[in-house]
Amino acid sequence: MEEEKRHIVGLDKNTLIWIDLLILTFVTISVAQFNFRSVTVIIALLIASTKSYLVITNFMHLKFESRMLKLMVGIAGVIFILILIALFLDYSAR
Amino acid sequence: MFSGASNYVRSTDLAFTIIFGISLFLLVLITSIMIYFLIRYNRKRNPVATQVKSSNALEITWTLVPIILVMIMFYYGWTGFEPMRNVPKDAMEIKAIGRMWTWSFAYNNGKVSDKLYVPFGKPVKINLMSEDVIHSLYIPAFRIKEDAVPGKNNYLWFIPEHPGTYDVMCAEYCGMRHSYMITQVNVMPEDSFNIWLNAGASASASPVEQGYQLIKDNGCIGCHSTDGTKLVGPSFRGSFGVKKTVISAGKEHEITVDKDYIYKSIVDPNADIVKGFNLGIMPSFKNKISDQDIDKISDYIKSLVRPQ
Amino acid sequence: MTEQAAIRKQPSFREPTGKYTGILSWITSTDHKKIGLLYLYSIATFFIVGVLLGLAMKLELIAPGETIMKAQTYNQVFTLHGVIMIFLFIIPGIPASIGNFTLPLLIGAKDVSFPKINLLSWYLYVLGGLLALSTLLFGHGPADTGWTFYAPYSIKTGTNVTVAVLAAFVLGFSSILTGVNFLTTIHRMRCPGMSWFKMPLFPWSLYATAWIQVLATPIVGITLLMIVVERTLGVGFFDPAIGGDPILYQHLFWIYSHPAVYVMVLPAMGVVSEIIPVFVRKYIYGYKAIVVSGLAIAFVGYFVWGHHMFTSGMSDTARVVFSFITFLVAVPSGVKIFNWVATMYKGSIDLKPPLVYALSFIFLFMIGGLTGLVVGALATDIHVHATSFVVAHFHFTMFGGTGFAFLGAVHYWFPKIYGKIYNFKTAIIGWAILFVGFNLLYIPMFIMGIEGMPRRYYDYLPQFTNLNRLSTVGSWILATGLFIIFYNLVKGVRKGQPATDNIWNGKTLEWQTESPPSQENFETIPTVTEAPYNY
Amino acid sequence: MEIEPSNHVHLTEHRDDEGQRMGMWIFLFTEVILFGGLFLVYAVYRNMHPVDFHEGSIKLNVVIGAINTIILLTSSYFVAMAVSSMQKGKVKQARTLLLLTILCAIIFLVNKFFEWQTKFHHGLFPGMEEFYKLSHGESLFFILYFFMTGLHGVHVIVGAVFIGFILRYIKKGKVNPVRYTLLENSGLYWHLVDIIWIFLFPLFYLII
Ligand code: HEA
Ligand code: HEA
Ligand code: HEC
Ligand code: CUA
Ligand SMILES: [Cu+2]
Repeated sequence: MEEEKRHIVGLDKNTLIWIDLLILTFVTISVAQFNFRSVTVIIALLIASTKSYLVITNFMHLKFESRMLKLMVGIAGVIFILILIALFLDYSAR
Repeated sequence: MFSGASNYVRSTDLAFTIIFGISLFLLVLITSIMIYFLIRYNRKRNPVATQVKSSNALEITWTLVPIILVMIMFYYGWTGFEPMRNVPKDAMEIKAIGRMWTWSFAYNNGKVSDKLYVPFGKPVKINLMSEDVIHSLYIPAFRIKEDAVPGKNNYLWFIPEHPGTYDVMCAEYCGMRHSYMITQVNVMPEDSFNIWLNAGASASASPVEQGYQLIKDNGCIGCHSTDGTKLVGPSFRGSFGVKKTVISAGKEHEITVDKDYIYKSIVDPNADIVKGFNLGIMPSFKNKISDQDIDKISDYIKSLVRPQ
Repeated sequence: MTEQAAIRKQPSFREPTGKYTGILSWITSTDHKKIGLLYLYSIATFFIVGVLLGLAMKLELIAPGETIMKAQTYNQVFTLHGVIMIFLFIIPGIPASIGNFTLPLLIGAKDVSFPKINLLSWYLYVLGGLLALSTLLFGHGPADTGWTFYAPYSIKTGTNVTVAVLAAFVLGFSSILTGVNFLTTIHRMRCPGMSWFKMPLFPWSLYATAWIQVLATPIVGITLLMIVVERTLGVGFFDPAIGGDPILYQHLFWIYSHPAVYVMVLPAMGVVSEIIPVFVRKYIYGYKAIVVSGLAIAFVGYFVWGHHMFTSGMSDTARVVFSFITFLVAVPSGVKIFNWVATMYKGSIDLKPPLVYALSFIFLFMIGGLTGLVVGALATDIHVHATSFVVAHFHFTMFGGTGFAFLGAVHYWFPKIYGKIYNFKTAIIGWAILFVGFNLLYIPMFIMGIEGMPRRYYDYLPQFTNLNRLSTVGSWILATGLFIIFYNLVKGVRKGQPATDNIWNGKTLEWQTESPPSQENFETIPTVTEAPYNY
Repeated sequence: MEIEPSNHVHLTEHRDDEGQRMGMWIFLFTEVILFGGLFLVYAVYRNMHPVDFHEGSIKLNVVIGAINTIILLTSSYFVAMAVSSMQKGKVKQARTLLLLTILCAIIFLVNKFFEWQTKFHHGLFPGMEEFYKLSHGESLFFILYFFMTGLHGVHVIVGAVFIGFILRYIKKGKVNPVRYTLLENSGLYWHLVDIIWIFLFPLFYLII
């Protein structure tokens, strides 16, 4: 690999992320025991998003990829969310 | 082309005229410029091209001007549409039931008809239902259309502004006889409308005649002919008393078409499927047609003897 | 222009490579040029099937009542026509055939990023096509749902919807793979010196298109899978009987299928942007504006799908907002048209067949697009939705637009592909007949639509007889034109005059190599120093 | 290909590792959107029948779900480690880690199998008698549950097979410490499978 210097993620870093993920799983299960109504969903989704973020940036090495790729991931995410919003233009106003 | 048959005709046609006008203008303008350039800067006349630098001002102009134009179009489309969704409180309600491939219209007093009758000058709200797949009630002369979706309550409303008879069509593809799902709306003066509305099934009519009215009003003739032709379902003519092979729960056996069998076919059509026809096409009419009425239908079917 | 047509430095890409000869050397080749041509031929084959079905429909509609087929047959014919034309002709159309052939050439690359996946996507395409046609052979025949497969009808009908839907699914997958390939290729394989804004416009349009293919197609894939599951397992996703919502199906379908119309038209716009500067001998006017408007169309196009559902019972808010965004999408399309016309200003215009097609694209697409505004506005769409007005609108955009651009692309790159040239005069005559027939075929449909003739109608009320008859006559004229064009092209392939490498004097990279190009495209990878279209 | 190595841009023969990864990422977008479609359906139906969805969710076993979550997270960890090991040249360690990943996949699937089986026994599978007694929202919940976890299960299988192939390539030397993009790509795919589960878990098992 002449042209690329690849970043190597070490054992400790990977383990740290793994532990974070387990903790977050634990948190999301415990939070779900309390009923905060619709807030619960939001909390659950926030935690899930945080977990995905950790996986994407660290395990999937997005952190070390080019800016272009980060931008592409961002665009894909934004388009999906906007589609969800546009869909609910119908369902939330029926 | 555009008679003022309902309260929407004016606004819809106005929106149309404005959009069409702007569009036609742009089309003619751009096409003429294109043709002019084609002639003026032809290779023979102009052997060497002159390079021209792009101009930001021009780009911005032909972004902004179209934005304004489309906003005008949007506005007229919107204002023409707005009243369609605001039903006046005093509107008379009619239930329109779409099924493969007929419409029935049910009035508040229980009257059912295969044609739509409405009083002239009064707001009418139509609640749309479907018993099987999606249909769409379309009255071109009124410029109105809305889908009848199973499991969902859609509506439309209008004020008829011109007495007369207009076509009513189904505009959402719904299967084989979609293009025959056509009926009429009859706009009549209010007093004749009331007379029509309150006339019961004429007492003098025989059960057989009433039976015929019933299969018309309930839309059976969308699928069953009365003259022996096979449509989606078997024809009613010459079927009474005949032995037929039916499939019940996957097994074939013979039955004779009699009163009970007809009753069962109407209430639970999927129990016995006549061989050569498809399962799941005919909707159940359970609780929609009373038992007496089913008797009358039976009598009517019985009266249809096979043509010699 | 270099006079080197006679002595080739490298063998043409058409020579067999690898261990096979003959047809096997084609269908095992991972060369983008061979795959492009495989696509072109298979697309043309399916296209002819679709055209014949279209003509059959028009013949049926020549008079009310039954003419040549039964109602059920008619319904199956228009469904198959729609499925073939959309999934087998126009969506793969320009990108997979012409795009495959020219993209690496235009950006100075040897091939696409994933040549094997490229070949795989062609196999999937053929598989999907055969699946779609196989519905003719068994059970109750081809699906009769319309190409939109609306639930719950698509779940109830006894025809081969499952297989048709699976065909569409496979084709969607093929389209996704092409998209992934093109995106990576454009990102990674541009030749030295070709920065983003030195890239020609056709690759740009393919880039925008590929994004739609990648991000929208999976939605329809999963939706169609749900239909399959619902039909085969009796599990109801959209079945109102268990509380499902048929409207949700429409949402999901159009979330893909509206962006898909830009998959159809953006490459066509790219082709036009390529052709015009060459025959006008000018730098294209507003290069950046054209690039940005293409991306804008692709982006905004995701959020207008609701305009297909104005009468479905969607919430009133949604109707208004979707109508609003629909109008915004018209603006970037306009920007492109203005820039093309401006390019002609002070040019030195040579009216060769490719330019004729490019200009008729502009004219016909304007009609298609502007009538799109009539259906985009709420009040008018309530009236003309699901009438033949809509049918005319989309034939104008799809086939007056994309179809004509496709023919333009074929006429433009023909000498590059085959090293020969067709007869110009016949080409123009064929075009003229096609053009007249086209307008005669579809303009009456606009009028009928306004007068209230619904679409997908096997039979019609007597007042529409005359216009329908006119339209049918148009379809025959159009078919004649199409026949002449095909004949001329085929003759050109077989006995056309040899063409020089750069017959149109183009400035983009594909013209700087041999015709037909060699296996490796370029002797040495070119280095780009200036913008494209510098005349 | 005779291009001087100095000419570094974009065109080094068949080796464009970044390009290969980019292709994989783009492919993953399509996978996300594929599931995205189902999440849209989920969102709509949940919005229509919030209470029924809650009722349905109670019938799922949180413990099994949680165990499966932990298994998948751990397997993701293994794959990430495998990539690091390969980069450092520890081929053997990488292989062990990949084997562990496949093991996790198998445990996950076995778990899933038992979970589905209990639902089967309770007749909660679409098409079974018990199923028709459910309320509208609950039947939609279970249809979605089976479809989404089923599709996810298919992805688990595909991912495991993919990793299996990588193990073979490592053995053959096709994947090695200098050339390991395929390994990375299989890892990317596996992480995606994990991410989807990260969302499936709270949405199905933890609804209040
Ligand atoms: C190539 C395919 C293609 C393209 C490019 C388009 C482009 C557009 N379409 Fe079309 N459309 C289809 C294919 C396409 N469509 C198909 C297949 C259907 C039917 C599907 C089915 O039901 O089976 C359909 C249906 C359809 C509907 C639904 C109709 C109905 O069923 O009721 C609507 C509604 O808004 C619509 C709108 C538009 C608009 C606003 C554009 C715009 O993008 C057009 C933009 C272009 C222009 C506006 C012209 C050029 C611009 C200028 C000259 C500049 C000046 C302009 C202004 C100032 C306004 N289309
Ligand atoms: C690209 C798309 C495309 C094309 C080209 C066509 C071509 C034709 N269509 Fe098409 N049509 C559709 C897409 C298309 N159609 C769709 C999506 C529907 C909706 C289906 C539904 O309702 O579900 C439809 C529906 C439809 C109907 C309405 C059915 C109804 O609602 O009742 C009718 C009616 O006559 C019709 C007629 C025709 C005819 C006569 C032709 C042809 O005979 C015209 C002949 C074609 C040409 C002369 C082509 C010109 C050249 C090219 C395009 C380039 C070729 C180049 C190469 C191969 C290199 N079509
Ligand atoms: C959408 C189409 C459709 C409609 C509407 C419909 N039917 Fe049917 N009908 C069928 C089909 C298809 C069959 C044959 C399959 C079967 O036996 O279920 C059938 C069968 C029957 C039979 C048994 C026929 C025989 O000859 O053995 C009777 C009786 C019948 N229908 C009566 C009615 C009546 C009464 C109505 C209206 C109130 C009606 N149908 C409405 C489609 C329809
Ligand atoms: Cu009912 Cu079409
Ligand atoms: Cu659209």
